[in-house]
Amino acid sequence: MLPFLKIMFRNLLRGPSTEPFPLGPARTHKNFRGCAKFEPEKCILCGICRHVCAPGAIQLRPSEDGSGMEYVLWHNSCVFCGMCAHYCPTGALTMTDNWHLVHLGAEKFSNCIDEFVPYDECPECGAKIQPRPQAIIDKIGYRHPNRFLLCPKCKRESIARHAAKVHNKTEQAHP
Amino acid sequence: MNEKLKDIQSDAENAIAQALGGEFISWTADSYGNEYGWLRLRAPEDMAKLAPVLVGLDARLMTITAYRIDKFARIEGREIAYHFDLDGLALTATIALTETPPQIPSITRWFANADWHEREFSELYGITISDHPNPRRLFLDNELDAGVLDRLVPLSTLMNGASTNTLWEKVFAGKQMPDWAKEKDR
Amino acid sequence: MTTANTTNTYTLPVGPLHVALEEPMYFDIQVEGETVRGVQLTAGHVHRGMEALAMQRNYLQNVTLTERVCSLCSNSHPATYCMAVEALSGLTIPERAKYLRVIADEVKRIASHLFNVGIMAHLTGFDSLFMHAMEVREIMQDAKEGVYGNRMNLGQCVIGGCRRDIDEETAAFLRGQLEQLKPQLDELYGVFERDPLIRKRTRGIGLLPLAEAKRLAVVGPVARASGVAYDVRRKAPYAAYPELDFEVQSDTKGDVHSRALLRLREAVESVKLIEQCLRKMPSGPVCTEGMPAVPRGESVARSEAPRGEVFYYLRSDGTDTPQRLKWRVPTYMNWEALQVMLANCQVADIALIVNSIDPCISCTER
Amino acid sequence: MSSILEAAFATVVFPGGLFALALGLFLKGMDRKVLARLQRRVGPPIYQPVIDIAKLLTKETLIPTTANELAFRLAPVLGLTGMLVAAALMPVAGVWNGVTGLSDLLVLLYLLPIPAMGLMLAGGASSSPYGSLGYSREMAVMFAYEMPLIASFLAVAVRTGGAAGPMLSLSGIMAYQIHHGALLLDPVMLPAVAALIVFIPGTMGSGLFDIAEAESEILEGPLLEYSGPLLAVFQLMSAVKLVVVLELVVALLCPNPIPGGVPANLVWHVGKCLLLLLVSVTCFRAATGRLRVDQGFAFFLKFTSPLALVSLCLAITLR
Amino acid sequence: MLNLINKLAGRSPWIYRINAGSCNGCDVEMATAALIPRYDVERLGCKYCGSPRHADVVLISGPLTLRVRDKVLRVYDEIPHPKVTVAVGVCPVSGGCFRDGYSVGANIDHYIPLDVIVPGCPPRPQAIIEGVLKAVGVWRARLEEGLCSHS
Repeated sequence: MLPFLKIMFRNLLRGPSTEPFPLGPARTHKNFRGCAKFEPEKCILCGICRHVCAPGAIQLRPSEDGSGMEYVLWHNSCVFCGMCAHYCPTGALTMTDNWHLVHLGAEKFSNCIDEFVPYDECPECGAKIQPRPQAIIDKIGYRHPNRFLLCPKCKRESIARHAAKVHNKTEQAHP
Repeated sequence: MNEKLKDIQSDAENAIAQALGGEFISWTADSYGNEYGWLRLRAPEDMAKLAPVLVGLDARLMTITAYRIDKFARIEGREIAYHFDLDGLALTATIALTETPPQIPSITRWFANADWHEREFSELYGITISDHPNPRRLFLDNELDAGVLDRLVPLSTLMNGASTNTLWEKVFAGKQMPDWAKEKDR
Repeated sequence: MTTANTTNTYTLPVGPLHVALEEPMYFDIQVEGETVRGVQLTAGHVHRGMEALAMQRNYLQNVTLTERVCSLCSNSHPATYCMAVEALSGLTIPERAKYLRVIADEVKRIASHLFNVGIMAHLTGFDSLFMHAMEVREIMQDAKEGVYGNRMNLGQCVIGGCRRDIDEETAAFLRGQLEQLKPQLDELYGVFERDPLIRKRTRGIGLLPLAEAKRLAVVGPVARASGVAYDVRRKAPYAAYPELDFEVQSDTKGDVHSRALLRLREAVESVKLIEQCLRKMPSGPVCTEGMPAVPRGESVARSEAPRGEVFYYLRSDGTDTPQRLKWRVPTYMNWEALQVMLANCQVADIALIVNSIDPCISCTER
Repeated sequence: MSSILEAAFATVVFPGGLFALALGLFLKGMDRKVLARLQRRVGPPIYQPVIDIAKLLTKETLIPTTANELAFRLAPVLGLTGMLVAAALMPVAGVWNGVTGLSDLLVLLYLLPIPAMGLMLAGGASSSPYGSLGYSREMAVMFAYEMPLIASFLAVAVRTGGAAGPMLSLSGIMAYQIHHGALLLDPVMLPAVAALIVFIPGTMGSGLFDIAEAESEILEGPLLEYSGPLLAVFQLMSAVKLVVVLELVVALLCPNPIPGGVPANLVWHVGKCLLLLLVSVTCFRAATGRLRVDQGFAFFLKFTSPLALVSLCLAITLR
Repeated sequence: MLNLINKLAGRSPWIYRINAGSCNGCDVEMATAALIPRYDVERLGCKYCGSPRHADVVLISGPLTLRVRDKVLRVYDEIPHPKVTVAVGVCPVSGGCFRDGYSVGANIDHYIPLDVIVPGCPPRPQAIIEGVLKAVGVWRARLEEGLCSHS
């Protein structure tokens, strides 16, 4: 007559299903998408993370002395969607399984990732360029690792020089 | 696509061509093989001719979309797209609104569920609907003027300044934000 | 008589912040004793102007933005949006991604349906059953957290495919969760079908006859419980649905009870669908390479969300933000049907009837 | 002099006053704990109701501007006082036999609806539509359960009548049962026993009959506008009412003392109340939801009243 | 005596939730956290109340849309002192995804002080419980202040 009675008495026999948290640790699956983690040494300042960030939680701005960029990801604006990590070409941004982000209202503006990413220097002319960490060289710059480290201007020159050399060679071969 | 849908497709083509005199539907298909019909009407009044035909075809009104021909309102003009479902086929009938103020006849007498859709585009785009049975505000607060989506650009620029920048300035606590960051800050 | 009427009927405001409503919605209900004589509805409390926001965000940001339209059907929105973008830019997503999308959709469907049915028990005051239903739902919540990383917003769809692949280990985990879920789901169905209190409270109220369902063009479980067997997954199949075997559930009673049972039956079908996907899923990439350029043009896409048909219309002017993105959600269509369902019902039944259309106000008002 | 002292003791310490409050809060705590267990939860500590009361005392009292302030403040106090008086009249088998002449079913019949009246007053005073809806519901439910209650009272009185003392006095009813065995086991009284057991959740508003304070329908009805200490008084009222109702049913159905003197009997009494609570309130609440007002009304009219009347008829014919 | 009451009070936080235009996610998670056996906040003394007048801890979700703003503020005023506000999800703090919308007001902080923030979209129930516990800490401190000023 009362199909629920069965469940009820089973409940009584089985005992509580309550998790120990907050009196004990909580289960967290390894795939959990918690707050983002940023590794400045891998960042190439491409800005794709900012481009895909729907809530605009990521801001990049040049530091005052012009030696690099200030990278700020504000957790109180982040919606933990993981798009930045998905599109990050170098894996500088990853999602961790950390969800312990509770904080007091007074700390709301300081709850952020605040890192500094220094510019690299062009080995030829010394101009400030986006950083070229090894990871990205391995990924997209592996064909001409030396040229990959140059600033756009020097790179153009290098390509031109190379092209000229190739051209000369071919001209010599087929005059 | 199965035979039944093909029949519906040709029935719809014939009936609409008859009612509107020579209007023709173009069909596109997505990668799953679903067909989508596109139809352009010449004048708002044509909707009143089309609606009874669609009722005869057992169509279901899915939604109505109003939009500006140019998002940034550099070119004047709005269009309305009516989306119907013919048992699996999606048919979109688009009408350009040429009059000022823009006006369109209500189709609630054929499609009862058009009520909300019409009220919505009326309040968001400031389009007048003639003989609507229930012309109240739908979603917008009375604090907001009608046609907010119509004036998308100035309004959102205003709001940008109001919330995003103030918040970010607090995040960058005390430091001055460079000009380029302010501009690019969406 | 008129004076008697004015003293007997009074206005009972329900909402906008009311425990029985998951979301803010404001009704003014004309009550005579305990009987409802009229319903006046004020909407717009969750109107966040999302369509305008979508026109300011670029195509990639909009994937996340559409996911936040509503968290109960949060997979259907980005999936349908992505379908619209893909249709416009002529992308075909990889085979494996199609299956992954079905899995994400169905996982959400099970959780959403169980939530709705649980809330129904809560509204009848049957809290033990509510808790039991929610415990059953937790199995699916765990699955979402374990597979996708969040309990509500999966973040699975991107333009061109899916983000997270289901490897052997995760598939085994998901299968385990489904095995756990199946007997519980059957048992729950039995309880909801046979429990005398649930039957007494929910049968024969909130009636929506077939003719009214057709006139108001309701969609989803509400339509199917009234006899309109329309399911987008069958009528305009997308993703991997054409290759999958499932039954479109329908009923003819059209009351609160039949809608709840229909949802539970659909949840059972969803379990089968996920199992089929895990079995049949071909190997291969889960996402197309690179970021697509969206050409000028327009496209339409639709899918079957837990609450019914979700419709997306995308119009692009060739820039990196949409010219117009319009979506229509199931509740938008079902809401007006409440006028029919609530006519002359009891005050005690208002919440039950409103809940029976599985209202998703944040979807509706955007 | 001693009778006055005795009466004062009865009202302030035992069995009314402090004892009733303590027992009530304990029973409430047990109710929540066991309910939690039935729902696979750990549940709050048993002393949680005490904490809740203490918490409410620290809160601010808000009085709606549209409310009648006097009635608004008076309602909970009225309810609590009524219930404390009723509790003082309840006999505890083997410990205390009740106040002669006052521990009487007729008196209780007048005292029992006081909390409901308090709630109605509260609902009326708060002038919120939910409050008044709760008020009308409370009234409907009250009428519904009053009828089988009276019938059961009469059945018990007729069955036990004349054994010792006046027909309606609780001590007389107790004395009869001590001689002839508990009415709980009397086949003639079985229908009335059922009616009385259903009366408990009915008057306490739990399970099927959580109609007047339906949280998800009318937001706890009359209590909607109450906050702070006044809400605490309402909670105390409900706790004492629980004690009164349970003790009453225990006295009517199974007041038999056990050997072992006062402490043992006290424990026995609390045990009986607790058992009755678990059966008629906790398990009932865990296994059912809420009926609609009309359904609840019909339930009492169609099932409970006939049950009680059957017993009454049997008792009269078998006299 | 007052100290004792103060100590006890912290173990009975009654929760009221306000939806200020959220997308449901946080709301559903709040309901989950508050009502289901797996998290069982009742063991911490929490109770979900239907009336703002009974509440101690207010959970707010959503970006505070224009239309709901006044109603939220009215309900907030109905909550008796001392009360603690917990922002669930990022929307109340920064607007999250919905910032810059024409119908979304500025952050709630303008109108209602947020005492505790639980970031997440939506935060998992455990995080909400963590937030409630933190709020209880704030509330205790507030009670002590209140009681000191009384005596």
